[in-house]
Amino acid sequence: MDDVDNKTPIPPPKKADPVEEALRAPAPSRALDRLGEALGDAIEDVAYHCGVPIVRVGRDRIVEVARFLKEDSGSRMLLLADLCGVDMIGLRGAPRFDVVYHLTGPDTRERITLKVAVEEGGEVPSVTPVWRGANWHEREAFDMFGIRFAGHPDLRRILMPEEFDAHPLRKDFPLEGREKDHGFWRRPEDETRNTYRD
Amino acid sequence: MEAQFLMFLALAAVALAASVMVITRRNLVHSALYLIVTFFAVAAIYVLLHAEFLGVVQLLVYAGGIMVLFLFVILLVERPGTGPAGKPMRWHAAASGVLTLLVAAILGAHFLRSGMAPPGGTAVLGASGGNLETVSLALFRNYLLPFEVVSVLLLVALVGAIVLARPRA
Amino acid sequence: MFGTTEMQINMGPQHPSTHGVLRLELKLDGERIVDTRPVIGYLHRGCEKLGEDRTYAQAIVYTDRMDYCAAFAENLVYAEAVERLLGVEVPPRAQYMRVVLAELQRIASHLIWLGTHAMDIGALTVFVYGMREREFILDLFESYCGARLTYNAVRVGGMPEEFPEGWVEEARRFCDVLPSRLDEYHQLLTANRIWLARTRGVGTIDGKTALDWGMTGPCLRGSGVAYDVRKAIPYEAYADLDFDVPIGEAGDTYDRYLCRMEEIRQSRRIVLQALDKLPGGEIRGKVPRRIKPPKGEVYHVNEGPRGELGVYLVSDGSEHAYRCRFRSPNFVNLQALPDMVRGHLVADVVAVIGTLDIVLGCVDR
Amino acid sequence: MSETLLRFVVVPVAQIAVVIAALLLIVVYLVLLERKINAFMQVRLGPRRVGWHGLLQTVADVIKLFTKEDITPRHVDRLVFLLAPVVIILPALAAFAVIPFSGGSFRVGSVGVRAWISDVNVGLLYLLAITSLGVFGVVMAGWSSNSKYPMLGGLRSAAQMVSYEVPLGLSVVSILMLAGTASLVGIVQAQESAGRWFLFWTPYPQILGLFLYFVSGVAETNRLPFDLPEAENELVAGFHTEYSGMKFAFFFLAEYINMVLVGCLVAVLFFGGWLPVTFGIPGLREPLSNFFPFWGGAGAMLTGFFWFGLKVFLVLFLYLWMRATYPRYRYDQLMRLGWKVFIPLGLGHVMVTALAILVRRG
Repeated sequence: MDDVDNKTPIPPPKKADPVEEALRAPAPSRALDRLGEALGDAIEDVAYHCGVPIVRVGRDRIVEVARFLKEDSGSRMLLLADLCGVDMIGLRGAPRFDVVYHLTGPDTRERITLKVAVEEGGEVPSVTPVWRGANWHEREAFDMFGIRFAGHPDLRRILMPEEFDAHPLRKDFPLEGREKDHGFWRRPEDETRNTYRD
Repeated sequence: MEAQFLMFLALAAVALAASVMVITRRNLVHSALYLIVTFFAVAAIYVLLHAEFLGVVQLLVYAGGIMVLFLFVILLVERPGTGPAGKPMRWHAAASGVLTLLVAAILGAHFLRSGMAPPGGTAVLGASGGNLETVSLALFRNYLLPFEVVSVLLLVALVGAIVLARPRA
Repeated sequence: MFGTTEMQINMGPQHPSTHGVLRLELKLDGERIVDTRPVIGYLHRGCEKLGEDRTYAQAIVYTDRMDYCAAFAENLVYAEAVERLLGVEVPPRAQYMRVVLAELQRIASHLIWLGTHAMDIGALTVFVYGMREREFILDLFESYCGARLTYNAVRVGGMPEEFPEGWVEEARRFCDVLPSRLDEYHQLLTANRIWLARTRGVGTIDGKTALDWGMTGPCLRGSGVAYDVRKAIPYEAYADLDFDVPIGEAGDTYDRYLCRMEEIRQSRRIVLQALDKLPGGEIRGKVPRRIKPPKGEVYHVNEGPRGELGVYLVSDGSEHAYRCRFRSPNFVNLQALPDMVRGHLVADVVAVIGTLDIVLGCVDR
Repeated sequence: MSETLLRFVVVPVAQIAVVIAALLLIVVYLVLLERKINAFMQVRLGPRRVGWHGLLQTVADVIKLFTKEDITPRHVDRLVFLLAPVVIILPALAAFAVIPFSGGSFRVGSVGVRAWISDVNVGLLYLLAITSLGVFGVVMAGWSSNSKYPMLGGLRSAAQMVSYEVPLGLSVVSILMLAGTASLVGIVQAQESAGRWFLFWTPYPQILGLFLYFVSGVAETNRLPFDLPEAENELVAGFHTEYSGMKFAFFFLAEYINMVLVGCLVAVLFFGGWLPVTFGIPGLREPLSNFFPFWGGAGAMLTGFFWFGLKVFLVLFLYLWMRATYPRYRYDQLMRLGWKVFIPLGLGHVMVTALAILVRRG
C-alpha cells in the first residue's frame, strides 16, 4: 500500500489558466437554487466543473436531499444517471471515499452532481428508496470499494465472485501480479490450494 | 391356428409380466411405462382376435391419450428420480392377498365350467366385413340410447372437472 | 392432496439466448416466472481500473471492448469527456464526421438487436437479413479505420483520418438501399400475428417506473418518455440536425421494437443530412501531445444505441485519469428485468432479454 | 420357393426394406433440402463443401453423428434414457406400413406386388394410434434426462401433442365420412371414382380440413412455429438436451420421418394420393396416369410414385418455407390456439361436412 501523505495539502493552482477558469465557471442551476432554499443547511460545499454544479452533501442528509431533488416540482431530477464511488486517498487522504451521484432531469434538461464523503468502513444511507435503479450501482460501489450502504435491500457483490475478498478499484489494489489469493477458485474441498496456477 | 395360439400365449405372458412390473416398481414413471406395454400387448391380442378396431382404439385411447395424461400428472406432481415415500401399510398386503385369491377362484370356477375354448364371437365379427361397421352399427343403431347416456355422463364429468379446477375468486 | 413446488432453473451463463454470459436464476411455478435473479460479472475485465492506469489517449482502446456491438459510440463518449476536461473545441468537420459514424453505428447496433431479438422469438430469417445490412456498415467502418468491430476511430480533439475517397458516396448508397430493406423487416414482422402475440403486452413497463430504474435509450422511449440526450443536452453537431425522437405508448416489447425500427430510419436521415452539410477544414483540434487535463472532473453523456452512455472522469492533473468510471446503459437497464418478467412465461424472458438489447461486455465492463 | 413363403415373408420383408431405405435416403436429402431452401430464402448459399454443391453434406453429418462418442450422463435413468430414442423412432417408421405410395401392381411369380405394405380396413385409425405413441419417446427422454430443461421440454410436448391430436383426428373424421372407409387405399380409390380430390370435393371443399390437418401436423411434428418442446432459444434443446451422437441422431431422424409422414398423409387424404394432377381436364387423366404404358402395372406404379412424390414434396416445401418465415408461438398461446380455436373449428368442420354429404345425397 502506498504511503499517503496527509499533511501536505494539495497546492492551489499557481497561475489562473483561462481555460481552467472557464471550466470552473459557475453555471445557473434552478435545481441548485431550489435545493439551497429548501435544504440549504445540508449543503456543505458547491463547486462547478464543465457547467455542472457539484454539491457536497452531509452524509446523513443525502436521502433527504435526493428525495427533494427528485420530487420537487422545480428540479425534477427523475433520473439517477449514475452512482459510483471514488477512492480519494491520493487526492485528499481522509475521509477516504466519495460517493458520487449524477442526477439528470429529463424534462428540465439539467444535471447536477451530488457528493458524499465517507471514511473507510463507514456507511452511507442507501438511496434505493428514492430511485430503485440505485440498487445495482450501490452494490457495485460496495463491490469495488467496500463502501457499505445502510438500508440497501440486497448488498452483495455484483461483478466480482461472492468469495472474492478484496475491493479492486481501491487505489491500493494492484493492477497486476498474483501475490495474493483473493479467494478465486477456492472451493471448500481444496483448502490446500493457494492459487489457481498450481 | 397353432401359430395364433402361440402368439396369444406370448402376448399374454408379456401383458402379465408388464402388469406385475406395474405394481412392483417403486418409480411411478416406470410403472406408467410398463402399463403402456400392457396396453400394447392387450391391443395386439385384440388384433389377433380380428378385432382390429378395438385394438386400435385401445392404443389410441389408453396408450395415446390416457397414459399421456397420467405421465403428465406424475411428472408435474413428483420430482424426478424420487419414488413414492412411506412404507405400504401392513393390512394392504393381507387385503390384496385375499382379493387376489378371490378373483383367481372366480375365474378358475368360470373356466372350469365353460372350458378354455374361446366363444365363437370372432368368427361372427370377421364375417360381417370389417369390424368398423359392426361396431358402429352396434353403437349407433342397437345401443344408441346407452351410448348417448354415456356421452352425457362424460360431459357431466367434464363440466364437473372444470368447475373443480376453476380458481376460486 | 398433492402440492407443487417451485422449480429453480439456471438460465445461463451458457445459454443460447442470454446474449452472452448473463446468468439468470429463475424461480418457476410451472412455466410461470415467480422470481428472477440476474447474476452478472462473468465478463468483468476491469475496464475502469485499466482506464486509471493508462493515459487518456491509450484508454480509448479499452472503450472498444465494452460495448463491442457499438464500439464507436463508446469511443466517442470517452473522447468527448476528455475534451471537456481539457476544454478543447472540436473542429466542425470532425463533429460532423463523428455524427455520421455514430449514427451508422447506431444503425448497425440496432440491426444486431433486431436480428438476435427476432431469432430469440424464432424468426430465423430476419437475423440473416439484419446481418446483410450490418455487413455494409462494417465495410464502411473497415474502409475508414481498418477495423470491423473494435474501431478505436476517435482521437481526443478530433478524428484520426479524413474519410477515404469514395467513402461518402458509399455511405449515401447504403442510405439509399436501407429503406427498402427496412420495409422487408416490417413485412416479415410488424403485422405478423405470431410476432404480435409474442411481443404485445410482454415485458410492459411504464415510463415512471422505467425512469425510477434509471432506464434510458429506446427502452425508456418505448415507455413514452421522450428523453434523448441528442435532443436534451445536444453534443457534437446534433443541434444543427433535424430528426425526430420516436416514442412508444404501451411500454411493451412491441413498442420498443417499433421505436428502434423508427430510430434506424431517423438515423439514416441524420446521416444523409450530416453528409450534405459536411463542412471543410481541420479534423483535429488543438490538443497537446501529452494530454494533461487540469484538476477537475466531468460526467459526460452521449446517446448510445442502447441508452445513455456516461463517462465520469476525475483528473488529478497527471497524464492518467484518477478515476475513470463508465456508466453502462445495459447495466442499468438490465436491473429492471426481474420486474419486467414477473408473472410471465419462460419464453417471455428470452423476449425481454432481447428487447433490453444487452451486450454483456458493456454490462460487466 | 413356395407361394406362401413368397406372399407372407419375402415380399413384405422386401417392401419394408425398400420403404425404410427410401425413407432414410429421403430424410438425408430432406435435411439438405431444408438447409438449401432456407439458405436461398436467407440470401446465403448453404452447404457447399462436401460433394457437388454440398450434396454429401448430410451424409458426412450422419457419419459424424454415428461415430461420435456416445455419452450417457451419470445422473440419468439409464433404461428409459436408452429406450426413448427407440420409442420415438419406431412409431414413426411403423406408420408407413399402411401408406399407399402408388397404384398399379406387378407380379413376382404368382404373387401380385402393390405399392403398399398392407392395406388394413382401420388404416386411418391405426395411423392416429401409432403416431400418438411418439409422444412417449419425448416424455421419456425429457423425464429420464433428470435435468430441468429436458423436463420442461417433455412436459410441453406432452401437452402439445395431446392437444393437437384432437383437431388432427377431427379433420380426418370428415375424410372418413366422405370416403366411407378407413382404409387409405380405399380413400384414394374413393377420390379416383369421384373424379376429384377431397380437397375440391363438392359441395363442401375440404380446404378447412386441409388447413386443420396441416397445422396440427406441424404442431405434432414440433416444427416451427410450433417447435416449443425443443425451442432452442428458451429450453436449449428441449427434451434432447442431454443426448448426443447416435441417440441424438435418432431424435433428429424421427422428426424428419414424421414430417415426411405428414406430407404423405396430406397427399393421400386431400390430394388424391398417387392420382395425377389433371387440372380437372378429363382427357388428361389417362395419359398422365401412366407414363410407361408398355410396362403395364409397373409403369402405372412408377407414374404414381412421381405424382405422390410431387405432392409430398409440395407439403414439405411448405414446412421449410414456414420455418424460414415465422417466429415461434409461446407455449400458452399454442395451447389456447389448439383448444379454443382448432378444436371448435374441427367440430364445426365435421358438422358441415356431414350436412354437405346429406345435401349431396338429396
